[in-house]
Amino acid sequence: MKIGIVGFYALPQTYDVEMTREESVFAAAKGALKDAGLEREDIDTVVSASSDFYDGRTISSSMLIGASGAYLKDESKAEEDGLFAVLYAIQRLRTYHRTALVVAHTHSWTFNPHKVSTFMLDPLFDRQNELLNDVTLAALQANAYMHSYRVSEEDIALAALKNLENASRNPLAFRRIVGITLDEILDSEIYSTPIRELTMAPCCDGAAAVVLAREDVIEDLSLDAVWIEGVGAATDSYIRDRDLLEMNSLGIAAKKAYEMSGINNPLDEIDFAEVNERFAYQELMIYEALKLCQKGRGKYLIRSGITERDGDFPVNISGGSMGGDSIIANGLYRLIEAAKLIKRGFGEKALVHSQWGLLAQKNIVFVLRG
Amino acid sequence: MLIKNKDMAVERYEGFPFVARFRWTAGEIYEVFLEKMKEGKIFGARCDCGYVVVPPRIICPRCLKKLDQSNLVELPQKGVVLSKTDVKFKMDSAGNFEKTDEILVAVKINGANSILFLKALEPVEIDDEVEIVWKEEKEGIPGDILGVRGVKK
Amino acid sequence: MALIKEKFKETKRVFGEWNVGAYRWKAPKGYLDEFIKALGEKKILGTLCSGCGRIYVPPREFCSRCFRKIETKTIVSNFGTLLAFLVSPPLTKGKVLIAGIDAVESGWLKEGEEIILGIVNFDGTSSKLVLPVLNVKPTDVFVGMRVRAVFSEEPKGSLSDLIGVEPAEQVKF
Amino acid sequence: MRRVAIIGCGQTKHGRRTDINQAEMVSEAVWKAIEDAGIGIEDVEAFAVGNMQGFGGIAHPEMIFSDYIGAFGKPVQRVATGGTVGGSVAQLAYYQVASGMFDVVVAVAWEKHSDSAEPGATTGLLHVAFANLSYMFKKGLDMRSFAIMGLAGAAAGISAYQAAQYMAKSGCRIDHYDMVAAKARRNAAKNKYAHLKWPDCRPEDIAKTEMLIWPMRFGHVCPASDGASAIVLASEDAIKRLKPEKPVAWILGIAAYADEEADQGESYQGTGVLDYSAQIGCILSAKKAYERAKISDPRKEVDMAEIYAPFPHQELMFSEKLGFFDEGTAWKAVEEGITEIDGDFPICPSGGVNATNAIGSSGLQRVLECALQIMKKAENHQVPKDVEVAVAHAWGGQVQFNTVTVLSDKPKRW
Repeated sequence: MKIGIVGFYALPQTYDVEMTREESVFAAAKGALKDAGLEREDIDTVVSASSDFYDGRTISSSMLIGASGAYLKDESKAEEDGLFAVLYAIQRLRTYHRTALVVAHTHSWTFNPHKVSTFMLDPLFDRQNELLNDVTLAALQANAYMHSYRVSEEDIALAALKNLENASRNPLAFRRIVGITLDEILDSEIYSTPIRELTMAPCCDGAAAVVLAREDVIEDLSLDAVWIEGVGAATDSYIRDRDLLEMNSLGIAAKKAYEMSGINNPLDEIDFAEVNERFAYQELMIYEALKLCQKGRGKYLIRSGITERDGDFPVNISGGSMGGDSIIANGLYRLIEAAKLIKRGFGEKALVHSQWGLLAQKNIVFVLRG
Repeated sequence: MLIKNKDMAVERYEGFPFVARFRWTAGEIYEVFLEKMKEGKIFGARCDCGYVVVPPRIICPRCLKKLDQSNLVELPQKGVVLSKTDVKFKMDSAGNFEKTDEILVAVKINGANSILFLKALEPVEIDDEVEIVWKEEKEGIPGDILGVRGVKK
Repeated sequence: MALIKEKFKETKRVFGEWNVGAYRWKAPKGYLDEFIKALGEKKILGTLCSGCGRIYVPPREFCSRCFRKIETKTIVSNFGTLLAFLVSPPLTKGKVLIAGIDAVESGWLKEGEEIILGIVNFDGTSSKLVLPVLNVKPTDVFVGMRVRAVFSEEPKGSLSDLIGVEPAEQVKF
Repeated sequence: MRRVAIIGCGQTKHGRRTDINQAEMVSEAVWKAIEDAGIGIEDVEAFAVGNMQGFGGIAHPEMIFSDYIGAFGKPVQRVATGGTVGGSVAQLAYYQVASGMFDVVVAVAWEKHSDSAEPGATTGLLHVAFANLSYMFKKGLDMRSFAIMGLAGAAAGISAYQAAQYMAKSGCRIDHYDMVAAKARRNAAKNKYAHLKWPDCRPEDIAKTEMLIWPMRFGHVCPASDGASAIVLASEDAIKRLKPEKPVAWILGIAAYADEEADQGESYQGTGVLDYSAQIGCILSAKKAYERAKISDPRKEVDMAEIYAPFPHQELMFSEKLGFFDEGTAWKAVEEGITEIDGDFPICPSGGVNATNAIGSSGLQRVLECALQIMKKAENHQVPKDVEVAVAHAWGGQVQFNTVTVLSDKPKRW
């Protein structure tokens, strides 16, 4: 029984937005319903996504029931990237419910998300090391990857350049630098070698929502839908017992999504992708884990221009996370950008990815079809 | 579309000063690891499947078999640098970035499978051999390890 | 036989923290300021939802029931009904610790004082407030009692300008 | 929609567990559940996890111990809904299997309160309202008002108001609260996993304890326990494949309706909940869960219930909202001993949340305890009567979330 995306709305990503948390969630939920041409009473179930450590509130959804449209609804709250809330909504739609509203948000202004990443470290050992956080861990993975596959800083800067150029054209992006140059990226401030300000995603405020429906409802109400063909998710080991050179869980998640949607050769059968590259070097590793190219050859995919917006397999036409990382809402921004492009006829099939946890320990992949 | 009317601004407010304190329980097998650190020793746990996990724990990461104190093994003080990074910013307790100039490394202790993330007290490169540097007065806490330094060839 | 207290081996601990006070948040501008200004004028301000007519006190920006923003502000009655109440035992030192400080020793609460906490619904509103019930003995308080708001004589422009409620005229029959 | 059953249950001893760390605690529950189910870790396709991360100070702890529970390469989905989280995790696991996406999943929920330096559950609960309190201080809330607010205590606070409102409506007396608390302590003494055990506790023993704020005594307050609960859920065809002969507990229907936050909105805005004890969410969840389980008369068709009641008045209040007793009359059933472990309608034979409260684990523990009763594996606290249908309830959030799960010894009731 197929599930379709029938409406969506994403707020422009900003920092220190002139809206309260409730106002952002309300605007996203209201917008998605309006886009779907539905009212709150047409929605059977609501799955929100937020996290106590990012919102600075224990039970962070308890004061958003009204704003998220979940009042007196059969609802729940996923406490990780919004795409996991979409996965949970799909599971609910295949059981009792006919329509679902998913809304996710994070206001990075509330507390530095990079500091929240240190709370994910093993408190007995790793958390005692004040240098350890998501940025320095990414720096270690980047250096190991560059060392093993002779990848240069420029290869990574080219991936960032592609996304930053795309972001400058995306009205919803947070970081929009018109006329960005490779040198500007290579000279930007170093946080932890080789990670620089312009080769890592800027944390920002964001809120987004999507409305999902079962195919029978979509037919009855003759709604315009983007179909979810396949989904796969997987978890990796904790950072201490993992191979730094591999994105194991992304490979497994992609394999599941491909099998579910009958895809054997992603590069040929999929038209474009929206991925969550929290750090620019990760986009190269993501290409490899998605089986778009061989291990260590992600740099050639970048240099060949295949993944440029006018290439054969455009990746992150929206600018991806280089354009802004609204943490819990990041996955929904990727999903919504892909759905928009499909509805504009930009492509028939799209891949959407997001990650969660230190060094992308969890990954989730969707395959969409127009 | 619902456009927030321009005059509807927000009022910003801060939290009153409160730092929640935690005292995470070590558990019996990790307690031994901490006590051995007091003696300047690094202990891991070797599973029958050959995987050596450090710090030691009760489930083997590879084959998920149960481990206990009988699996404890002392590990050498030397290891190899898997990766390193020059850290230019770290964060204070409130999450503000502050400039620094320190080195962080991912080290595989000889004979162990797990990676340890430690400070490097001097410049090192990937594949360099390094050794653990201990604090003078050790208290049986992770902080007893100051970091690693290159092994002079 | 009394309560069984099972003990477990006490193993070492590793310490850490979470700077909760370093977070910051946003509130709808003016909502609480106008509420407090009204308290200074011995009035109670709420917001009236134009969809369902519910009045929320203190003011609320969204009506969950109608899933809409509330636009209208309105002054509500200073009178209400006591839905339920709680009574503290006579307060002594060491009984109430607030963030580690003894509330009686520090003078915030008076020795031997019995505080009555009332759940009050002001007439015409859909909300309740938890406020001290003043000027009445615990034995004379009852559910359904009519009460009236008590305001500070020298308002300081603070939430505490609404001190509590006291009994209003009861029906005598 | 496929039929789903619980085929294995595992939990740790709940108490002040200063002997094990959070990873060890969670993995103990998971491996016990897998062993009880008689399957291997390779049969488990996905995990449903949850806890109230603010209490233990670790963000997304399941990421740290993914290898402790054999989660490598498998989806791990996390939900968090306050005190209801255990119930929400069990329901997530139900949806994972009923949707046909997975055949066998493990649901685990836990809490490690003793890792927090502040007493009991203060950190997490204070932090629910910390932002509002900060705003109220900024708006001139003086220390006397703050102290008065704190009189009822962070956790007990809202529950104390609820106890007063239930008493005002039902006409029960504080002695009935003492009876329920005594029953919880007595039943817990028969449950090797429970925390507060008082073998022959009488209501008078509870009545002697110090009055915190009328109508709440110290003896009414639940402990802050460390503990983890885990259950293995399997689809009908997986059960045929894995363990055709052993008893299982089928999940007939579930629901989780949310009400508006009952005390304060964001930044001290008002809310439209007049009565903390109204619990509309519980009424709607029960109605929908029974509808899905094809149960029309809960008092007759249900044999027992595990209700999430950290405080005694909540067992009375929720047993009415769940349709077991008429509005405002549950306290009579307690007087008549109907809800005793050997009564006509046992409630919380395990001792319930009043005797054992590891906030993350408690909600899932209710589902687990119902499954144990149905599978006749509750050992010393197995209820004498035959249990065919049991209802597990969890409650939390700002007194507004309710999950209701209906379990049975048969795949369907019609």
